[in-house]
Amino acid sequence: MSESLFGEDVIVRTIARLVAPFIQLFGLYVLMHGHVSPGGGFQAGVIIASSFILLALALGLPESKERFKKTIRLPMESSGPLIFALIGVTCILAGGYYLQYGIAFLFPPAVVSAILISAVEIGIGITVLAMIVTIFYAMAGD
Amino acid sequence: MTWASHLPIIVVLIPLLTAYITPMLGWMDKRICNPLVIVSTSFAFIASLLLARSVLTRGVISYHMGGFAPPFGIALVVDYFGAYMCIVISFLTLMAAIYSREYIAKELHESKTAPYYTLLMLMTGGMMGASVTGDLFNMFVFFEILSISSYALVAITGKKVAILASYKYLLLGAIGTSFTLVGIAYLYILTGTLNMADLSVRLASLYGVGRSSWTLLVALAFFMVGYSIKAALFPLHTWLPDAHSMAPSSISAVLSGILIKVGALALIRVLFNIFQPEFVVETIPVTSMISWMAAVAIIVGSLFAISQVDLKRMLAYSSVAHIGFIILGVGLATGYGTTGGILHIFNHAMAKGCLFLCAGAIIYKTGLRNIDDLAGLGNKMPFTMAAFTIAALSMIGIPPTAGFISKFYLGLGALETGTWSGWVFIGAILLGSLLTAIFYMRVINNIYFKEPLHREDVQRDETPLGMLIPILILAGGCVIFGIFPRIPLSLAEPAAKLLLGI
Amino acid sequence: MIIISCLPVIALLSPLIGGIIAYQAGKISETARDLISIVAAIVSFIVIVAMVPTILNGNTIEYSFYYTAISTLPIAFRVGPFPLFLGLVISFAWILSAVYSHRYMERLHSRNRFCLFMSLTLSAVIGTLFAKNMFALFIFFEITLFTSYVLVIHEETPEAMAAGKKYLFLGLATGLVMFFGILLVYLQVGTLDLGKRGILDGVHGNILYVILFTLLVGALFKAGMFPLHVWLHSAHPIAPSPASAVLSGVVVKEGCYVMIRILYDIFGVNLLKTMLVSNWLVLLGGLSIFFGSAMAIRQHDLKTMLAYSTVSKVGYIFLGAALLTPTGLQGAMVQIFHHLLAKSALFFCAGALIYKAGIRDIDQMAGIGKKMPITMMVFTIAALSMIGVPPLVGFASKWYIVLGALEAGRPLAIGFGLVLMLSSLMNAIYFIPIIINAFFTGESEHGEHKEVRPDDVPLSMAVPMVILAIGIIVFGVLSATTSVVVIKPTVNAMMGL
Amino acid sequence: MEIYSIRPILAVVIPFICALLIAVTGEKNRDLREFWTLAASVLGCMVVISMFPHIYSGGKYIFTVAQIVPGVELGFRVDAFGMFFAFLSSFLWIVTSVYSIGYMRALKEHAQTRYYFCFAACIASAVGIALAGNLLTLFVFYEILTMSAFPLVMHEETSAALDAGKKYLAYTLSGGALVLFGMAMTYTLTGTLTFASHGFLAGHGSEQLLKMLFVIFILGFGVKAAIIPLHSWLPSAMVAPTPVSALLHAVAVVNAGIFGIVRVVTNVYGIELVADLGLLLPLAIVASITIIFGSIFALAQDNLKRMLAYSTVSQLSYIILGAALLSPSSLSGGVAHIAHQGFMKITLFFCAGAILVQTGKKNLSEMHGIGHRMPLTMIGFTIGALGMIGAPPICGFISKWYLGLGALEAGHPIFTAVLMASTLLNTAYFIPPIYNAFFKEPEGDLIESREASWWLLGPILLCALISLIFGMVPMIPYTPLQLARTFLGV
Repeated sequence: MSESLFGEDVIVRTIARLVAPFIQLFGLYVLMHGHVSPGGGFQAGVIIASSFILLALALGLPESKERFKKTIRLPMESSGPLIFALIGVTCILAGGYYLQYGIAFLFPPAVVSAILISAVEIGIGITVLAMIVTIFYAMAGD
Repeated sequence: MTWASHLPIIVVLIPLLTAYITPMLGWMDKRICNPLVIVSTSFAFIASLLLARSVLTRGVISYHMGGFAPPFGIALVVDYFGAYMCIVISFLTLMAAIYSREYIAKELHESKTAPYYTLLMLMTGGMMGASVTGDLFNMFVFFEILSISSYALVAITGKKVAILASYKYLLLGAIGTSFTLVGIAYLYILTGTLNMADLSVRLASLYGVGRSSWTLLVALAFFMVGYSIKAALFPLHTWLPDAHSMAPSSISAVLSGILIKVGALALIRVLFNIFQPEFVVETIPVTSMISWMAAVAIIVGSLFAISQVDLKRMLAYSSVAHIGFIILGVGLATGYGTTGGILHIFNHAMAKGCLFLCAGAIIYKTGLRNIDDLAGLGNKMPFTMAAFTIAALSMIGIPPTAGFISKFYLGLGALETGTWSGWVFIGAILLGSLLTAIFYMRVINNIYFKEPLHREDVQRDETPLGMLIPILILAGGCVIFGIFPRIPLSLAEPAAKLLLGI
Repeated sequence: MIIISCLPVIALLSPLIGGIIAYQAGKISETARDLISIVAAIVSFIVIVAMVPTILNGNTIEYSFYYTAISTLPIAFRVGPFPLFLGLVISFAWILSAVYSHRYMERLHSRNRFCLFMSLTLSAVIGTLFAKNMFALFIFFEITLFTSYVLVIHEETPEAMAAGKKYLFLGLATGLVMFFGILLVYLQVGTLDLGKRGILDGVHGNILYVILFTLLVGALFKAGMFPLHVWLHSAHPIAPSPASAVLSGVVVKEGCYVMIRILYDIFGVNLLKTMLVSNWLVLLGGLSIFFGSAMAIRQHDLKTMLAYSTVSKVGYIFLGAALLTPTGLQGAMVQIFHHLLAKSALFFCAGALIYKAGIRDIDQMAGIGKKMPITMMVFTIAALSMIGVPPLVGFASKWYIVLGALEAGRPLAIGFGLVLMLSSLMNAIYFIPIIINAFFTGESEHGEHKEVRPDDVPLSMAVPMVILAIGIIVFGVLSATTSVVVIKPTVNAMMGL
Repeated sequence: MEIYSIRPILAVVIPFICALLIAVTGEKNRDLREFWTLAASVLGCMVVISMFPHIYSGGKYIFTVAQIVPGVELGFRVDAFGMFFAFLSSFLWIVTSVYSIGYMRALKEHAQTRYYFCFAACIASAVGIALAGNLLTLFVFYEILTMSAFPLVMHEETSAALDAGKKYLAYTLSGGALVLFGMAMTYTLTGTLTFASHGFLAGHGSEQLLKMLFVIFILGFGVKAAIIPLHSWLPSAMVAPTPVSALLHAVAVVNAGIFGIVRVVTNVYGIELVADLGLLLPLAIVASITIIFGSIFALAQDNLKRMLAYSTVSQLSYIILGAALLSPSSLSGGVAHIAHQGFMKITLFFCAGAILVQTGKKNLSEMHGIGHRMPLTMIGFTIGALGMIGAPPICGFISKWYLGLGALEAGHPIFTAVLMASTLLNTAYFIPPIYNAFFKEPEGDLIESREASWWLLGPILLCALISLIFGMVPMIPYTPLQLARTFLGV
């Protein structure tokens, strides 16, 4: 699928380019509210990834890939879980159990908890984003 | 809280963290993957040993993830058995990792180096996690991790047969996973908890109570089938010979050496940790049923192995037989028997790991897979073949190798039951041992005492040192732990006693 | 008094380590290799000799080794009179065998391997002898199977492989049956100790017979008793002659040793008597005697014939032991001793014939006595001892066994008289024609050994044979002395008298 | 009075040493080798003779070597009977040695070293049997005798000789096994095997058991004594060289069997016990049958040596008959007959050998007129033959007289009749050859033949002479008859 699904359809290409940032923004929103409202890293990752899939459909695979290179995806795939795990370790370092957010570490426990949970969500989001896109590319005939 | 108290999570984290770091570093420089993996597995191994020590001194360790006390939070519960499994897993993985350095360079395309190590570490993390977890669903997750990474590893060479094997493995594996998931769902419906300790308490009140006892039995059945597939217990072993023989040899060693044992671990956990020993042994004689299946597995697996011409396929079928030994020991549900089964996990891991690594070395050096073509290798690769012989003797159960000790315990266990079926089981054990001898001695005879087809081939051409070292360590282990069996037994015995509640 | 000493372990390790060193040395120098293996055997012998005074004073030597699969079953050694006696003889025979193989093996391949596995077998056999409990004993017993397997298949011909296969797999199978018996014993009484003259006292019922049967199967297989002899006549002849001598002389004795241990130390005389199995066991021994002799008569291959003869002689040993009388046991022990000397000598002679003249077939041996007088004289002496002609050692053993049978009394005695007469005759029937052929007939016109020059085998092969022959005569004449000094105390110890 | 002395062992060891010297000397120096034989035989005989006076005065010599089994040592105990047999063997050895040298050299036999070696070993064991102090020692030498006579039987190395050797071995080994068994039973019954003057079995074991044991012993020793039907090895063994036949028939082998039987009857069971058990009549009947049938078989033979062999079968049973009749006269007659038969039979065999050496003839039908050409030889033959028949004044008459007397004493005149019948049969087969030898003309190549050398002739005449002397003056000291009477105390 080296060509776009819709050929050189200008409308589709333009709309896709326009919509993509908003989708990504929404994704970030979902991500950042994950620890207090429905949402979270996984959903956010999928939402953001969908923007790239949309671009791939509209603009064609090569161009989409050009925007989201393998050299970026690979570190993202790995670093997400790393963030997750390291935060867990951080909790241990701070004197709690693994992933025990509610600990006093520079800030009051509630604040620490919020920060850490967000960080974990970010990690998850990054990974999911990268992985979904990678899978899509792979299935699309990479 | 000291460092030591975090060991349960550390043993899981180390391989998993490595799994994430590897691709990034590998992306920069492929040569760095192997040392990284070796170092981290060594750490995991050391951590496992420390874990075992603290379990031995402090008893069962319960670790509350995120600080949430069970049954609400996820707990890691490390008993003797879990610690024991961690040691086995990390030890064998370490050997495989050392071995991989030279082996992978030839066997796999360069681009696959980083994924290979990543998957290996993921699989190890999964296995470690499954061993230490105290939560049923958590276990399911770890099982998914290890299964999926093993599917990929089987297929990693990219050969068509390997992909087919992997596909077969994937299909059956997926079925197994689904079954266990359904089982978990049933239990959750019944009790509203997934923590193993909590489950066992709550289930105890449900035994024989109306409809819920039926639900319970159905759940048990689902678990049995699901984990039997993972453990490749006959007749659900059909994926194993293909997958284990088609994977790269270092992976075969891990798959045959420990991965199926994790399936056995899950079975044990379900039987003895979730359901009570009294229930599975007496009320519903599940253990005796799986014992019979295991007995059949021993015989049939061995018979299949005899008929193989491909070395690795033969080793794979041998694994089918030996998982039978392990499950038989578990199913006997007697002190000696279960100890023997658990001990055999370790002994078989060493021996079979060694054998697969040797098979890999043979393929590496000569490209031969057919048993009849191996003539003259005794002179060509003396150390490798000596190790092969020792490991094979351990598989047969010849003293003073480690295999003999497990055979001894299993035999005692079978007789300890004091029933006629015990006599049948011991017959199966002994016959299985004899059949094992038949196919291993065929290989040994070919290696040492058969006229090679091409004299000029028989030049001294030993396996490279990097591959030889793990082979020799494993072979040495087969002898050393045969002479000093107290070492593994110091964990295996209390493990069995704790599981059986005696 | 129990004395803790590591001498048994040294006796066991010396051939083991020596063998490994010899194996490495063999890559550089063949002579060095053989020297080292001889020295290792001698060291082992000396160490065993060093234990003699202690044992003769009525002490027991013990040594425990850290091997505790189950804490009651350590790998431990205990040397009493019986193991010591056998150990002495075996290690001495081994020295001769090592000397003998130096020249004999020079025409065969894989000499280093042969040397190594000979030493390993010795080590394992000594381990079996000195084991303190059945568990340790079984471990060494199984090791012997594998190490001697390599000796059996040394030639690597298809026949050798087939013979080896039979040996190995039947050995494994019977070993497993024995293993089963050991497990049964352990679960019944919780000990496998071999020093108590019967540990099964508290056990009743049919399980006793099961234990007896299973345990004996393993031991009798190694001993080559009828009907478990099926491997022996193919495995012994096919091995190189020093190995045949060792297999027939020593490894078979290991089986006999274990058999006696089972009867006298696991079960104990009193228990066996209440079990009323003695007659059946004796019958089995008689059958073995007959069958072995009958088959030996039919053979044309000298070494096969000797192998069948072993079957028959083991029958004697078993019979003597199964009589459950002191004299019978004494006869069995003398027979062990005698057969070790004589059969080793015979196989050495057979090897000499192969080495020098390249003949294995009895029919080809016409007139060979004139060309190889020493060899054939040794052969004659050993054969006469086998027949039981006084005053050679063979006679003494026959004498004690007959006495034992009479001691056991009853119709057994008469039946035994017949067995004895027939077996002597049968022995004569298969040994005498060889001697006749060798000394009294001229060389046949085919001239199978026309090329052989009338100088006998090399010195290093002749000396061991001659030493054995002298031993046969000397110990025959002095058999009362030896039995009073060595065998009688042993028997008393075994019987608990 | 019992004297502890090394003389008995000396008598046994001298031939053994001689055997070794012969083996060492070998074919390299034939004269030296034969010197050893002669020297040793003379020396051995002298040692035996040196024991005569003491024994004759009723004393005994004793010597113990080593224990073979606890309680039973390899020991010697010389009494008159043993003395008697030892003297017979060692003396006849001298004669046979001389004869052998002549015979072997004349025929240029092969493997002479082996021959002399085995011969010496045979003599050694025969002396050993004679001087043995207990059943076990006797048995040890008995078996050595079996084994060392065996190469001699097969000396010719023809297929017939090989077959004869195998047959010999099969018979004698079975006999040996029976003896061993009987011996073991005796040992378990009594705990000893040492010969006692009046037996040591009395009072041990049931009557049934003792009877059975007796049968076992008789069968065991009877093989070598060639009792019918256990005799068939003896005629077959005739293929051996003539001196060997002499050895078998006169010097050592069959006599050893007889000796064993007498020892069992007198010194193991004791005459009284045997009589009480009622075993004698059957034994006497067996002996009678053997006497008659042996003679009848002899009648049918044309081969001289085979005829002599059957004659031996018959004559030996005289001795057994004597023992079985158990009267003083019959016993002394029987025992004396061991020596008498020995001297006469050796004469006959030597003659047969001399004829073979000179003419190559083996069959009687070819020997017509031989008396004209070899008169001295045939005179010796005639003396021997007449002695066999029992004609006075040759020693055969003496033994037959005492035997007949004994039969009457014992109250069994029927056995006297047996003796008479046997005499008739003996006449029937011995007289025709003599007649033919002297009263027919020589034919064919016999015309050319001459008397044999003095190596051969000397022993013939000496033995014939001794037979005559024993027959004419049986009452002087040291004759077989007197020795027998001393031994039996009559």
